[in-house]
Amino acid sequence: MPFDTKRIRGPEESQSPLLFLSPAKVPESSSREGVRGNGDVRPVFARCGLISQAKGSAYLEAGNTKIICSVYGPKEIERKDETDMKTGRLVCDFRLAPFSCLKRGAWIQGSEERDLSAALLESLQPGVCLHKYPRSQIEVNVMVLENDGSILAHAVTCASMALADGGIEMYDVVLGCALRQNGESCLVDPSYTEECGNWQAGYGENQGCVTLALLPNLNQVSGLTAEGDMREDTLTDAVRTCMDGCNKLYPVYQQALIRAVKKKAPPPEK
Amino acid sequence: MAAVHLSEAEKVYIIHGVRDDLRLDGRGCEDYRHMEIETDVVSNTDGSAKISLGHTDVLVGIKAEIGKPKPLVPNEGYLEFFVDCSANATPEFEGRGGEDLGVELSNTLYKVFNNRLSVDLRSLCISPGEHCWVLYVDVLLLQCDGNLFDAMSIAIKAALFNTRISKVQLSENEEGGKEIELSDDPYDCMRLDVENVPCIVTLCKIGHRHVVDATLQEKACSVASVLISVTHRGTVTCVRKMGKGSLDPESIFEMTEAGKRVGKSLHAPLMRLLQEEESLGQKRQKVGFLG
Amino acid sequence: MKLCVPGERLCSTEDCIPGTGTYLRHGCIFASLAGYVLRKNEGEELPVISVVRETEAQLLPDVGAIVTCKVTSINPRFAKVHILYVGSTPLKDRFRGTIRREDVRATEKDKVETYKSFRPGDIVLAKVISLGDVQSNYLLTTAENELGVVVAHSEAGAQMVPISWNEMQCPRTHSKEFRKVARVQPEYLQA
Amino acid sequence: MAAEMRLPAVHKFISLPTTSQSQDDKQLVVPGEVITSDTGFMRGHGTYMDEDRLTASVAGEVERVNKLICVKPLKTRFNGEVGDVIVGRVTEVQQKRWKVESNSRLDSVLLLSSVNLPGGELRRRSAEDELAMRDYLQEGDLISAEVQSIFSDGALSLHTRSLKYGKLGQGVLVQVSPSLVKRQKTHFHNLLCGASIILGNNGYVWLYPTPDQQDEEAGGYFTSLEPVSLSDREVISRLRNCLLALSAHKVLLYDTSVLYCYESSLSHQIKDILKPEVMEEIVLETRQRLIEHEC
Amino acid sequence: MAGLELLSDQGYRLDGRKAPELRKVQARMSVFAQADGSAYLEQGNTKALAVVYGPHETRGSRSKSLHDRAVINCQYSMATFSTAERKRRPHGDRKSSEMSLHLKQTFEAAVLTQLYPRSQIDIYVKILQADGGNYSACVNAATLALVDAGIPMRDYVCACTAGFVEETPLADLCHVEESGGGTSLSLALLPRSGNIALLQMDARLHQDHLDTLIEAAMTACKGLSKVLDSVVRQHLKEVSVLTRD
Repeated sequence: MPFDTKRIRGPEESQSPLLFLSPAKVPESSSREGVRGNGDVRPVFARCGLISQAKGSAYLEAGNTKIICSVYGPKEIERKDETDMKTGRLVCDFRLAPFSCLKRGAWIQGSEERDLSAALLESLQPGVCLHKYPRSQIEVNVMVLENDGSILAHAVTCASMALADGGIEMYDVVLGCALRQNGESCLVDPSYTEECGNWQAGYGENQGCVTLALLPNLNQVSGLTAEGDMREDTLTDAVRTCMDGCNKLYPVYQQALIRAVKKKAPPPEK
Repeated sequence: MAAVHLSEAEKVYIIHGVRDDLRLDGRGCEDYRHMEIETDVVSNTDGSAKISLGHTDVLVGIKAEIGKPKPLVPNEGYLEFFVDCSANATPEFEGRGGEDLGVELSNTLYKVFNNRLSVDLRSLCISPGEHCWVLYVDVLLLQCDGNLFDAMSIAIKAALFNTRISKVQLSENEEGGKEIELSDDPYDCMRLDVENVPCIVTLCKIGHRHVVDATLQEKACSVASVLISVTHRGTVTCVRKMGKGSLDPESIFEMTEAGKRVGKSLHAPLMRLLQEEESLGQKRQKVGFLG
Repeated sequence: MKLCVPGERLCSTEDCIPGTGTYLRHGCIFASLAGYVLRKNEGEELPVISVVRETEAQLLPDVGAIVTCKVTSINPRFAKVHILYVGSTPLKDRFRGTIRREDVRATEKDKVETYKSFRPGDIVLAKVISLGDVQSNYLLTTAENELGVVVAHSEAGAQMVPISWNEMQCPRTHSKEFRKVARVQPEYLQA
Repeated sequence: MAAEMRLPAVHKFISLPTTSQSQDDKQLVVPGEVITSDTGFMRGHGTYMDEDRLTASVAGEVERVNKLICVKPLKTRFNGEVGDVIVGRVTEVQQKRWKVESNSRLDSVLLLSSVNLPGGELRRRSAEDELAMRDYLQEGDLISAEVQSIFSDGALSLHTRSLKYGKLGQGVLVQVSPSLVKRQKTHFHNLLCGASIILGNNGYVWLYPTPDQQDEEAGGYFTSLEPVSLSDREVISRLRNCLLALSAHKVLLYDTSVLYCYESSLSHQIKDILKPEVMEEIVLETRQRLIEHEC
Repeated sequence: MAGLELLSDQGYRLDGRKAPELRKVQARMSVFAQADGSAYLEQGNTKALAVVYGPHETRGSRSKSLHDRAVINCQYSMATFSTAERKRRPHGDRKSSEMSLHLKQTFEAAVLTQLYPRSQIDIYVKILQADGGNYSACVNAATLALVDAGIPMRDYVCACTAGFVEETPLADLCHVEESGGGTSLSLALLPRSGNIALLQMDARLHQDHLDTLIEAAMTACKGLSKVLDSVVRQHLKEVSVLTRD
């Protein structure tokens, strides 16, 4: 391999400066410094219909977590199998922009992002009336612009907003909420530092993360993932707190969608 | 999983059967199929185990290699998972067919073992920041008849129990670099404490009840299933709702409670079986695939 | 005018009948779209409740819909088309359809020659008869008087004028070409 | 909650006090082994001619039917003959025909013209029938049918034009090797133990609750979906496990052998039948009764 | 590896075998219930698992199916823990696809494919433990699996490797002998008719040693065919005594 003299090559093995940062201390008393209570969700800003070519789109900001989602379809499927004859197919693609986290990610989809896409698909699928779109495919593309914690939960809310904005028929909206269990106390809608904090090193009892996707009007859970090491009763309490967290998001969701519908067209004459 | 087609009538028959607590093969809702487990099946691995749960056959091989610890946790070794859905199980897994299922399975395994208590990672460290043991856990799926997660987790626990990592001494060589020598006595090796390793229980929601150890046919009639991994103390290390449908919160709580109960009761017979097999030592007549 | 979001409970089945954009569950009518709630009473005693969005209600060609399509290729057994409009709503994405030889016209089905009925590039009005199966696409038919070729260009390139149910004439070269012509409905004939 | 785990044991094959007469006359051949070299014999299944020497191409038992020599392998795909009763599953709905999976070399074909349409009367297949095929039979449906003819490439053409054939309703399907199903006059049996069985020649065995009123044959396309009673369900599950036990120990399947195995399994719980040692015990007992029944 | 002496002067190899001696072969047929045919074979420390599906309709594109005979579709893959050095991917690398091609060619010579037009026979082989002679273990295991599936074949296909050290041909090489830099020839043979299904040799060998090497491989294959034959007959006796009308 001819040696490339022009480019100045850095040291073979370089370490990112982040390692030498002192790990941000998770507030030991695990109560947030008065900014918001443990059970409060970060303030959410949401806007629909901002990508013109997409059928439906939505942008959501929760604290510093910024997510944009676009919906295309229903489109024709090339490779069909028998199940596509009766119901439509939902295809989800979850991407983290390379600049979204502290450490620069890669453009190609890593296995972790593929896992998040699968979790997003499983959370959205129960909410969409796929039987109304036989032989066709609805594509949902989520892009995380800035990752400040609980990206899957907010991605679920953003994606279902984009679907509703795209005029895709749905049984119910899908709202997502995440929670970080730290010993006996739990932090709803954790930020990035709270989410992984010193949990990796922590050997205490009851450490973990829970993400939940909820259909609020039908009171059905459409997605649930939990990691870490928790007692079963702590887990059930965490799921209940997550459900309350989701219900808190419903007004914002409703207001954003109604604003978009009003902006799109005046009410039809009687 | 491999695609199984069922007619509407067969699905209705299965759903009503589950309602009467009598499944196709006569089992109750929380019974496992006939299970056979054997360790040390493949000789050039550090630990191996084979399980056949009904017609689901899984073979797990563990190889320990020396690697660099992760920068964030310099004083610990780590586990790497790889699931190989071989074409042996079904022709659909030929070529790249089995890859996305394999990635999904290994991602879930990372989640299940991604906590501090299951395997004592600090015992895997040789010299902090420089050398540590990396356990490559390779799961080979040979025959697939549903309930892969449970079979895999039990086989992994048995394989970890069977793993022997040879002891290592650290010595300074001339230029001050660290020199690693393996002890030459093959029997002087380190065993892993698998007491806290969790087992996965998959509960499929069929009709209004949930079922444990579902076959491919039963899985085809289930809308959603909950995967829960439980340690012998009853703590939950991973929960995942899977499948196209949604579940109401009550049934989720019911399923996690049942999952904990069933999961907790898996560990005792498994450890007894492993101890019994260990005690047989050389007299044990190796069966493997020749049985 | 009331606005709603998917999943909102609109009313129970006793007081109205579910229309488009709604679905039925446990005796109540829920909204499945985000839009304006519309109650129209059409004669029967219960009003029909539906949720209306300003854009196209119809996103997919379904059985019985009248579609406008462009012929892409023909062969002796069938003609392949791209579906452009369902009713009056344009489709953003490409949907492929097939008009089989025996579905071109109602009379003398077996004496039909596709190249005498359609040519690639023609704009055709057709009706969807089936969603087809795994291999094939949507099955369409033009076996009615008001279905068939609407716009066609002659070899000379000018837009031809229909002169009978199976002939069109080029205004410039006066040459006649065979097509399965649609008898255009009066209300479509603006100016 | 039962999760009973075991160390695998070596399965010793159960040698039986077989009558000496039936032991020696069977000739077992392996692929490539010359059966006979005189040219008087006709070549059947499982053999091929190697320079006028008749050699076996599969491993199995040689069967001599006066001039015809063929070798019957133990496990094989279904070689259908005209008139065979089979159970199949619809895999694809195509123009004017259904593709049916029947454990044979190629997917079998059920033409629209060889089925009874609802209403039963014979009429020309109209265009609506073609479009509404999915309403009659769709992917995943189970049917019982008869082999009508064999295409040049070996694919089977089926028909369901008799009232006893058609779409199957609630029940359980068990798959065994076709060579274990004994050829008999009728393959539809209403067993005394309270369930009915269709022993498909292609190794697909269908167990279903005996329809109470006899006239409601399976010919139509309506399948009743109300729940089956628990007692019928227990009989069917027990029969299913017995069939698996018999096929695991390679016992020929016909109504009497299934019934004997059912009776000898009554002493065990349904779910215990699948345990290896229980299976051996039941099959041993069944074989004893079969031998006494024979001579 | 120069230090390692593959053949001691008394004529013994590293594992105590004589030159023409085969490794211990253990095998069992119909290991899995879901496959049409399956077999497990141990040749010394090399362990192979073979599974056969078919003959069945060709899935996927219709173009692959041949109108006059069956298509044989093979896939060779090695378990990631099979070799001393962990393999990153079970199959998909050049060597496995080459090995799959060899298996396909070998069995196209032996299976009577013209009996099954427009259909497909899948043969999947998995090496659980690799200690040299992977190709021969695969072929022998696949032969047993095909016999178990009742697929008609002209004859067994037995395969064996042979090496050449200090003027003496060695039969059935283990990993150490195979990677010792000497020549290694693998031969797939139809024993009764003596037809060679596949012959593959790498590394350099003097021309007149070639015949002695092929001769040694042929005798080794014939020895192996006797072992396979006994396994099949044992399986047949064990099974067919149970099926009696």
